[in-house]
Amino acid sequence: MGLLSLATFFPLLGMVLILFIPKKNISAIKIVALVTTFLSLVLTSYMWSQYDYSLHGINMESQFQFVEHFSWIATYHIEYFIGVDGLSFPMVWLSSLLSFLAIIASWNIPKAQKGYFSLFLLLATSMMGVFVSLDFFLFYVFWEVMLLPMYFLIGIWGGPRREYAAIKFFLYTLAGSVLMLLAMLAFYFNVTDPVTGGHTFNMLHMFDQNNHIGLLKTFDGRFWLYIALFIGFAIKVPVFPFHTWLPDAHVEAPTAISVILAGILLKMGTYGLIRISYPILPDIARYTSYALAVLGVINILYGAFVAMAQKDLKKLVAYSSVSHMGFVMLGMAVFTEAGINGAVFQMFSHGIITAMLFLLVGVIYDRAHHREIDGFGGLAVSMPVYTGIASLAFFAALGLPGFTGFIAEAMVFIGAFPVYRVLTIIAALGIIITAGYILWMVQRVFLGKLNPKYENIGDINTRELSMLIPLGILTIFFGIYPMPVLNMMKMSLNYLLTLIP
Amino acid sequence: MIQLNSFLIISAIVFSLGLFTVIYKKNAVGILMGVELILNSVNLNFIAFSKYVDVHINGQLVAIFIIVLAAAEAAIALAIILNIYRDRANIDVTQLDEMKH
Amino acid sequence: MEANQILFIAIALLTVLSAAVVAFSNKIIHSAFALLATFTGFAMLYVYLSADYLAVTQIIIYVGGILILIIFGVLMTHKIYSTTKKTAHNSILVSLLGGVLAAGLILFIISLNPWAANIAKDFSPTTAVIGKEILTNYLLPFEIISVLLLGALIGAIFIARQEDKEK
Amino acid sequence: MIQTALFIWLLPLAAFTIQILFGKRLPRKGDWVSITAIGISFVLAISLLIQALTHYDPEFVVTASIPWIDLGSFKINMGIYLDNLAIIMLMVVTTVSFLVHVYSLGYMKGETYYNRFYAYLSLFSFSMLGLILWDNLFGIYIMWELVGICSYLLIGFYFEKDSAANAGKKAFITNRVGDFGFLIGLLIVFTSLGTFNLSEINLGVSQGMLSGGLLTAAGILLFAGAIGKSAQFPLHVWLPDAMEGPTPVSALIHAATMVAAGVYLMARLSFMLSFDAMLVVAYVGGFTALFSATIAITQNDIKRVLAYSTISQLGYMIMAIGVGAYTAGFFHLVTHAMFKAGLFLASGSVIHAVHHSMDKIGEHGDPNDMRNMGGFKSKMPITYLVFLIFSLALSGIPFFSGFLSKDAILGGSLAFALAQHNPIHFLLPVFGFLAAAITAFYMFRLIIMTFYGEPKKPKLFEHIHESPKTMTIPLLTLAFLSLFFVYTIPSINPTTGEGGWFYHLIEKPVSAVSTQLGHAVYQMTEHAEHLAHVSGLMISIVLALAGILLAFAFYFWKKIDVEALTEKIKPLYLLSLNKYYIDEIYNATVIRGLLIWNDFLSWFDGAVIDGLVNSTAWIVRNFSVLDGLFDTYVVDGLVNGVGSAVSAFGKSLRKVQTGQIQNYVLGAVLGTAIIIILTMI
Repeated sequence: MGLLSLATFFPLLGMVLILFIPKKNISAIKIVALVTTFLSLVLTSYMWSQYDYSLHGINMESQFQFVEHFSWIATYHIEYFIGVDGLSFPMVWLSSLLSFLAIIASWNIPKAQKGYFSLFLLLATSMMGVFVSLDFFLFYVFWEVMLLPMYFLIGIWGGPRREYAAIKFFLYTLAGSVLMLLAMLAFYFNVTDPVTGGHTFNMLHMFDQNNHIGLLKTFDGRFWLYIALFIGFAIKVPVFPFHTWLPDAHVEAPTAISVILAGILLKMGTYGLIRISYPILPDIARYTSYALAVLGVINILYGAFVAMAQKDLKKLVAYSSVSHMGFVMLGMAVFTEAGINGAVFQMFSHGIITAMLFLLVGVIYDRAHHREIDGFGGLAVSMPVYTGIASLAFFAALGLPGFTGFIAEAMVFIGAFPVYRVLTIIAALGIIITAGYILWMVQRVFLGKLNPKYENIGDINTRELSMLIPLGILTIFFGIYPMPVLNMMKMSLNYLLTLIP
Repeated sequence: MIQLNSFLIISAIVFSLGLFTVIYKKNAVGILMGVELILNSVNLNFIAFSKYVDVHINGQLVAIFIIVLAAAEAAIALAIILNIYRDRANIDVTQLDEMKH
Repeated sequence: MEANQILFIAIALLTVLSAAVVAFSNKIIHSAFALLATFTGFAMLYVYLSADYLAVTQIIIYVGGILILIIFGVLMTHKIYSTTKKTAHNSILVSLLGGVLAAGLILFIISLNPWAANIAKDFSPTTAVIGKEILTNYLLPFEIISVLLLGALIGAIFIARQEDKEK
Repeated sequence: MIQTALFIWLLPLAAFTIQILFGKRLPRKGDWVSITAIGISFVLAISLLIQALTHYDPEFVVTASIPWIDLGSFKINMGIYLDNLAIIMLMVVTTVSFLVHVYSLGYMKGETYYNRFYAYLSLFSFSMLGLILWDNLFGIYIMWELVGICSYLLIGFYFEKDSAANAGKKAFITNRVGDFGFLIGLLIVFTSLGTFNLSEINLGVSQGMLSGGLLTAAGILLFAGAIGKSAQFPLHVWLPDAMEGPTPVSALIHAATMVAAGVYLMARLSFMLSFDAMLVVAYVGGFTALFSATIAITQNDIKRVLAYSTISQLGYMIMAIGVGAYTAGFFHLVTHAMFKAGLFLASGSVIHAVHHSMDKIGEHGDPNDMRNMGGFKSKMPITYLVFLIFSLALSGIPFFSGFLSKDAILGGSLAFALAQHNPIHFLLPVFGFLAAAITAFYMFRLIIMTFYGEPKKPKLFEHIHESPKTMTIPLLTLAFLSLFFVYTIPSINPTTGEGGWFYHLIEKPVSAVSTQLGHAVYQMTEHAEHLAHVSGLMISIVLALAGILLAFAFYFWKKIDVEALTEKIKPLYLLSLNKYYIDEIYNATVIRGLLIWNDFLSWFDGAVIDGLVNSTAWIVRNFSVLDGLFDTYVVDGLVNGVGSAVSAFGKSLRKVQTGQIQNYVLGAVLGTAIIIILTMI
């Protein structure tokens, strides 16, 4: 039971423990949940200290770290094969951090705490699993397992239209994962395992082009498989036409769940593309790069424009996520060092920033029980500390220098400009519109006359602060000196670029 | 000499007359008579064949059995007819149709 | 051969016509008596077929037994007023159809008869042979028929009894 | 050297962090923390200046850099680039910032968020100093945006007032539009030269790696950043609204430092400006100078007048850079920083006094409005004196610093026009001289309306009194710095700054573009320059005096009836009063257009895409309903049909059982007959 498996399955252990605790004993349940996610975080942090920055580990098992490789279902060549490298480790660490913070955020969940926390821990494990698994089948299992708790968490503990949102989310992602299943099977049958000669689910074998036979040899076959995989991942990102589930899911999900949904789940789409689609079908990746760049730019502008028109604060933040994920797509599509490193760094930084944003929205929602932007006003007077933290988070989302957001966006621009000049200029327009909708929202919510209703609204309490401070520190620290994370990423990603023709 | 066919013709005619009587007569006893005619024509056939074709006289033996049977049958039939008559004061076969659908 | 031939034809005509009377007469009593003529006709035919024992049994059982029964039946079952009221028979056409159809078929089959040209064997008394046959080859049918007769008798008595029904 | 520069830079940041975290709990709300920090920086800056003066070498440069982001082929190093230009800018920023900090002690006393004000001031100083010190464009861009956010925070300081919050937002977004241009320019430079470092860029451009149309585009786009920050023509709308912020802020940010950042950037990048780019810069500068001067004439709010005058003066500096008068432009930046900051602080003390007296008499009016002032000369002697000095400097009257720098610019533009074979370029000096005249006119209109004549509101007038010491001392120091000899120390000649230390230290850098093209952008013969300079001198003095006389005629001696004149040129007057309706145009087109577009997209998102998703769900649901119907009627129907057919058939068969036994016999006979016939055939 290696370190990585321990970290991944610790929350699951927590879940099992919780199932034994009687329903009424709520505090015990919370403590167990908190401890297990905290230990998982400690483990991943310890792993970060042990991390060897020289290994790139994209397609060579030796180059991966904390590898565990056992045969799971021998008859179908399915292996329990997990490991991390520069691409996945930042996200693993981030998901353990956000799970821990989300547990604190869901401290006063009104009903069915036992069900909530056990489902949450299941979600935490499956999230981690997606980022660590290197066997396509295992990846798919974790991918699907993640869906189930999300559905219930939104469906039961959500807002007024929760059923609609939950079902829409579930069916949308499921449709995507069906396509992914097809692609997985196609790969399974069209890749020969160099060792045994039979089929294989092992991703690393899939990456090796000369293991490809049959369908994977023809251009059309490869193209349509790429498209199928792309749609499966695109729904998760979400890419422009497939994004309508996101605002509904976010608006209806409880605070902690939107933190996880926006912080981690959105990154799985782009992570999947980089981890699976790029190495297996590099020529197609190159072939469709312009389309991906265009979609990215659309995402940026479309997300920003629609965000500006939103009345609901959480929907605004949701659309801002769509816009920021657009940067990731643009960065990914250009295959330059600055671009792809910028994209993955943006995934990491957006995870932190959007988590802060949703926690902030949660804070107001707990107090005012509504999220209309125009319903607030002049909160800066009655909630000074909260306004301070909120403006810090919103400026980070704005892409202000000194925060990780800026570094990521700048790198994406620098990477994308030489390749698609006009697209980057159009994308750069995004920073103006982002500034527009964020500042307009800040003005309507925080500045101006104090809304008499919120005269004595309590300022942010220590519990909420304990969640926001670490994230704030992370954003600023990595904003000023991003190298610890970038060092890790650049080894893997620069090596990945050598694979793309 | 008298050929077999003539006997067959006679029994055929009497057989059809017997059959005709069974269908034609409404009176139960009439039907009984018809049946008797049929049986007799059959006997005639048997005996004719035992005379002209059969080396042995099996035909006549069967005829004997038929005659015995005919007697028994007539007795039973008349007993039934009497009962019906006692019940319904007439023995018109067309009215004995309780076995209708 | 003429005398024999003529006699045979006469006997044949007697049986057939009396059978026709049985069939077509409206009064049941007339047909009962016509039946007597038919049975005796058959007996005579059996003589032609050298079936002497049978001719006699025919006369005894049919004429002596069955005919009497039928006549009793006729007399006991019809009241004066009942026979005149309803037509005593079904539609003649349908019945004729049945009879003519049967006759046609049988005559057609007879025409195919391969043994038409056989000549008759000479006369020989058959009673002894019959007696031997009954007690040897036909012993089983003989026993069965006797049991059957017994059953029939008991049945007839049982069905026709009068007294305990009233009780 | 580098350590001192680092200290100067990081001290305000330290003050900011302390202030933000513990501001409330510190004694006197921690204002002393910021003041000491900026004070030390001020002293260090002076020491740097002294060192530069001792070196007295125009080529004096000290740099140091450390790797920041290193992604294999893509590297960004961060470092300090300290040359005379930077040292003087440091000097300017720290002095004005220090004086504003001291001034705010008095002005901001008793404000609710007193500590937060000082925190923002320190943050601003930090980012402004950073902008000066960084050695690469990427770093400058970072500081550029930080300065923008500080101006947002400071403008929106009285955030309870919607107008202030709006002004802050407007400022930031307009700056962001400028930054967009800056970013694209930055990207062009990086993609073609592979580096952000200024000296490497200089090298790259001179080697011709970035040339022709792309170079011009890069130059213009980087200038777009300057337009946004220094409030030049298209993006100037935010500066007048920025007056919503407290006056010390306006003085520091919107007069001296931040708005000068654009000019500083252009100065830094003048080596890479191709000729066309220079032309664009010159014309934008010139036009802005004249354009905003015309608006300033009709404004009634003191701070609005000063704001438009700032835009006009910035136009001058940008034009100077554009026409190649590099040293003159930068010189004007320095002098302007001093007297414009002074002007704002002086107007601040006037407003402060009016505000207090209004509180006393319980009248609610706009303290900035000049119309209810008048005759303050007797009540506020020091403020009046200082105000007079600054106005004279600004109008370009000899013996004052403004004259030296503005005259140099006008001379430069004249020389530029003369050197060009195309007469159209004479437009630039015409812009310049006209603006100079109008500047003099509106400055003295302001002085007359506030200080001379009889008080328009006697009740208000009684309670006016001189501002406290903490406010007047900075004013006096700034007044001293506006005198001419401060800048021409070695030579006393009041007519030109040539002999001064300033002209010696600041040399026009060799233009990389010219070396690349193999010929100087334009030759300026010695004689032509001298001629232009002398004639420029004469014209500017005449025009300034004319402006002043006109102002007195209009407002003091009331020779010309002002109301009648405004009636006659009513449309022109209204046009100028309402700032050529530019704000309204922007709102109508850009902002409302954007909002409509957003609502459309949001509707599109909801109706069309969601509609698609929901309609597929609807179709599937209805299909299943149809499927159900088909199932019950067709399939079941079939089964039931068979059943009923059989029973119907059975019923018809029943009739055969008539009960007539004879029929059955007949049936049997017919049956056998048929069978026999069939076998026979």
